[in-house]
Amino acid sequence: MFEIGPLLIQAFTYARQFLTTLGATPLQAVVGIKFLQTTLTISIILAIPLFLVYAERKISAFMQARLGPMHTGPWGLLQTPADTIKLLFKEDIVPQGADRLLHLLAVILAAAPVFVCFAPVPWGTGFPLINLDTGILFVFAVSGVSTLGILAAGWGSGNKFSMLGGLRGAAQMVSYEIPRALSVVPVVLFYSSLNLQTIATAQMERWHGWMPKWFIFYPGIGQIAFIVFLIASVAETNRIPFDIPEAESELVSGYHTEYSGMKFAFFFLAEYVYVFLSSALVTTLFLGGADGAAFLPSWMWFLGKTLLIVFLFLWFRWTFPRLRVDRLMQFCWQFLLPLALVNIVLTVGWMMCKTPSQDVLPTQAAIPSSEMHGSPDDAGLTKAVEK
Amino acid sequence: MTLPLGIFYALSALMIGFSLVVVTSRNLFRGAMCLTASMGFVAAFFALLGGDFLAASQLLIYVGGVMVLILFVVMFVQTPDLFRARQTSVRWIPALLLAGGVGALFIRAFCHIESPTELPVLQPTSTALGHLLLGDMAVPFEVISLVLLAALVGALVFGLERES
Amino acid sequence: MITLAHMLCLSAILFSIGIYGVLARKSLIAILMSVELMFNAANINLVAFNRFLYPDSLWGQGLVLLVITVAAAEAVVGLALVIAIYRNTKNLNADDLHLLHD
Amino acid sequence: MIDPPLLNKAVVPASALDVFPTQAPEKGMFISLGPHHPSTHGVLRVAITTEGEIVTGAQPDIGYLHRATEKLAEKRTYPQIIVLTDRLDYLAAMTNNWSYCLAVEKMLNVAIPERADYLRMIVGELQRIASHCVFIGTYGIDIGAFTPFFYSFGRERERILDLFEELCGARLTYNYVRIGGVMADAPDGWLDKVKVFVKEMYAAADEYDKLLTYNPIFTDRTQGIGIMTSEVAKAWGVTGPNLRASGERADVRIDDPYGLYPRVKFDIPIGKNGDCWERYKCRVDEVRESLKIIEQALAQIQPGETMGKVAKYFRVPPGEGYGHLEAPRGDLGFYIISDGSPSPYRFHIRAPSFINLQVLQQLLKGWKVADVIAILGSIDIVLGEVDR
Repeated sequence: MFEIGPLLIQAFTYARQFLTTLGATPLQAVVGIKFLQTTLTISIILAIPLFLVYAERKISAFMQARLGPMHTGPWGLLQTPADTIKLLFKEDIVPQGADRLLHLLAVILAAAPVFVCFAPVPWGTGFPLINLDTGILFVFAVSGVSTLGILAAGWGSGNKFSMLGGLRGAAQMVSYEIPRALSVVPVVLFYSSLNLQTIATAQMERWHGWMPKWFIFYPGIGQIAFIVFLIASVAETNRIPFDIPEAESELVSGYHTEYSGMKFAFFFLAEYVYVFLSSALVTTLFLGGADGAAFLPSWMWFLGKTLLIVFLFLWFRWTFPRLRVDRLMQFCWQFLLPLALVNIVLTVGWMMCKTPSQDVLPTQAAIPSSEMHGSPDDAGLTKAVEK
Repeated sequence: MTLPLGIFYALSALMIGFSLVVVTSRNLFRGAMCLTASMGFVAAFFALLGGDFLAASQLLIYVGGVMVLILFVVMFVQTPDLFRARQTSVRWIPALLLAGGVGALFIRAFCHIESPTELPVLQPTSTALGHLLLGDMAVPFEVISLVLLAALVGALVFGLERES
Repeated sequence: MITLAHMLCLSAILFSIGIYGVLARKSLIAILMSVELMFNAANINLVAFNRFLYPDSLWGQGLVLLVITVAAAEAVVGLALVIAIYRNTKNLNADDLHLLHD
Repeated sequence: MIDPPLLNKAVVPASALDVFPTQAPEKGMFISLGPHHPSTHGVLRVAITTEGEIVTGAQPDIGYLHRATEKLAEKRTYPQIIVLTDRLDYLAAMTNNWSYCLAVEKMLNVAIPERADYLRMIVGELQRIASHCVFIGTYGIDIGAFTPFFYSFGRERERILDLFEELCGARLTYNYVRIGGVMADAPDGWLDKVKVFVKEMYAAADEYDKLLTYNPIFTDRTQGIGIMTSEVAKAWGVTGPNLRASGERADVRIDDPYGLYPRVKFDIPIGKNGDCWERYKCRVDEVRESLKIIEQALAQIQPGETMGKVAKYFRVPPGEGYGHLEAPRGDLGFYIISDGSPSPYRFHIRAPSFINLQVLQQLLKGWKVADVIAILGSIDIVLGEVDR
């Protein structure tokens, strides 16, 4: 039906021609368009936590035999905007012994990378902001930067206990990055490309007609990779059962207890955008991104699957108790990591037996040619840069 | 002054600024943070010069891994007096002269290097890099894993607290 | 247009800042950080040579990957040493660490 | 006039001040947990000294909720004191009233009509279920699971409080049990409502098992943690579910039966190795036992008198008396010295939480910092009773 992807591409090409008629050099036009696309995507991403916070409160309420916010607006719909405005007016306290600049920088470091990670994620046909060849690696690299935000928050709060909380939080995130990255290796091996767009489109085929060839349906390797990636993502976003910040505040104050007002709201916002990003990655890698029957536009398929995975994240939060700190680390190093490594071996075994004669690695000639069928102005960008 | 050159000058000015702060700042944590920023700009330069896989791995390994490690150690070691004491040893003037001399020598040598003007279009490098690493550079690739193993064991040996 | 000379001058400046850092800083960690700076300067040079002089092969970038790995390994061992020294002598002043045995 | 034994001259051990850690030991770290802290069940401060990850010393600091109940009682007549006993263990007011009335009735040796005793037993067991529901909910939150709280505290306990409100008009401070009987007979249809509730409560107890008791992360956090052997428990005078979880078969309802407990059959859930999980499991099983007791009481209850022959203003013959019963948290006793006047000369409460809390000093030593909350929660103390 109303497939928005191609419409957007047309709109952007007209805008580019319009800019060139205004006398901008082709490069400036392309950069302008990219800027426009980025603001559009970031505005969508900023709207999502508003919805997610409301969804979490409602879903957790129904799980707990209560109603959740009902008073602000019909069925409590205006609850999140009301909270945001309230947080806006809250006084912004910086602890006395703290390093003022670092206190602020920590929030930026924790929140900003998450938005950058959305660039290579394909929302639907013709939608990705930039068709990045090193898609998934770029996402892991940039999301690694938010660990620094937690360390800076711990150190920037001035008191010894939030520093300890920061250290533990960062240690958890760093150690869960490894199984998370390793669990993606089978997917990359299978579709022999890091580019999220290629991975998503490669999962569009069907097994004998009806069964979608999503990676999760591959027996054995698909399910293991999916589970390891999901668990590691829950740990990366610091949510129960892996939430060090709350667990720390039980005893030693967590790293974001010294924050108030808008800064605290940003930590909160970053967590929800990070949850949405992780579920978007799960959809792209394991559930075939925007692949779905024709009666729904592709981006709606993508959004539906992602929200399903987000529901999983919310569900985990309200059913599981919290793991103890050292058990949590032990779980990562002695269970998740070996499982991910075994899964890689299984995948290679699967690929070997699938194509016994031909060398597993595609020969030199078979390197996919560089022209992507993503948004055409990508190629334009590289040519323009060289002029 | 085309756009790419403008970008180049802006990035390099920022990077040099952050690196100077790393070397001169009194507060170790601020130094470590500025080192992270300068490494981020190095990743930007890799991207500018066509190494997209390289930029991502620089961010992943350096900024996500090594810098977190350095920040960990800085937080362990933050003794109050370390902050206030003069950060540079008494012989900072000869060091400045030596560094300046070496820098000037390099720059004079590099200024007149002519480089080809028309260059091929930037290609995505991850697949080609993969073939290179596992094809011609297979031996160094394996040796590196031994180096990493040795580093891991070494770090554990030094790091573990032994009641000697 | 960005030329090879631009890149090499930039990495030369970065390298000299690294040298100054190693020679002039008192605290061990600061010295370690300056060494990291020098590693990065070398990496920029490698990528620049690969891009301008041998654009069709990728040996430069392959070497940079190896350099990054070695630098990470070196940083790990260096920091472990720093922690061990700090635990025994409680100060990280490079000038005071001239005794081979206490 | 009897000159009272020298009871209340507290002997402050000379070394009490240094027993109390206030600054960090040279190697470890000092954490002051509380007094207003998300998971210390009220205003309790525990000064914890740790060495690295292991707790080396824990000193509970109490007195933040002290209201001098025992001194107040000396200025009030016996029936007026019932109101004070509601506020001791504010999660189990019924059993407080009952225990106090037992003590006074023993001194007055007045006969209690049978229906009153049955009503007391039903109401006492309902109160035990309500108190254990609070424990199950808050212990879930301590370990990090938020949802069981809304089921046990939010749903089951609310139904019990509604039953109590229908019975005696109050939800928390009932003073339904009076000296010589109960305040009023159960309104008609009330007993059937209790019957309906008891049937549904069985299903709820099984639901807690599914939600928390056999949850792998919960068992991983609580099994084998905070182990209290029966010798340690007896040495510190611990009573109630904490003692039974360590393998001791000690229950006032069996050792020193009161009311009509001999007429009902029920067994006592006993644990083996006394860790946090066993203490939790014993309380969940006790809920089922209480349901059995209520069922049998509902079957045996006959219509009749609900108030014995007690004058409105009575004087207790001089002497001392002690009455105790099995409160949800342990052996709750009231010791009264009367000098013949309408108000007691000396009124002392043997509060189980106060005594169970002391075992923390030994129990917390040697465990990890992350386990402190789990162990503290499993002891299930109520500060109203501790500080009196």
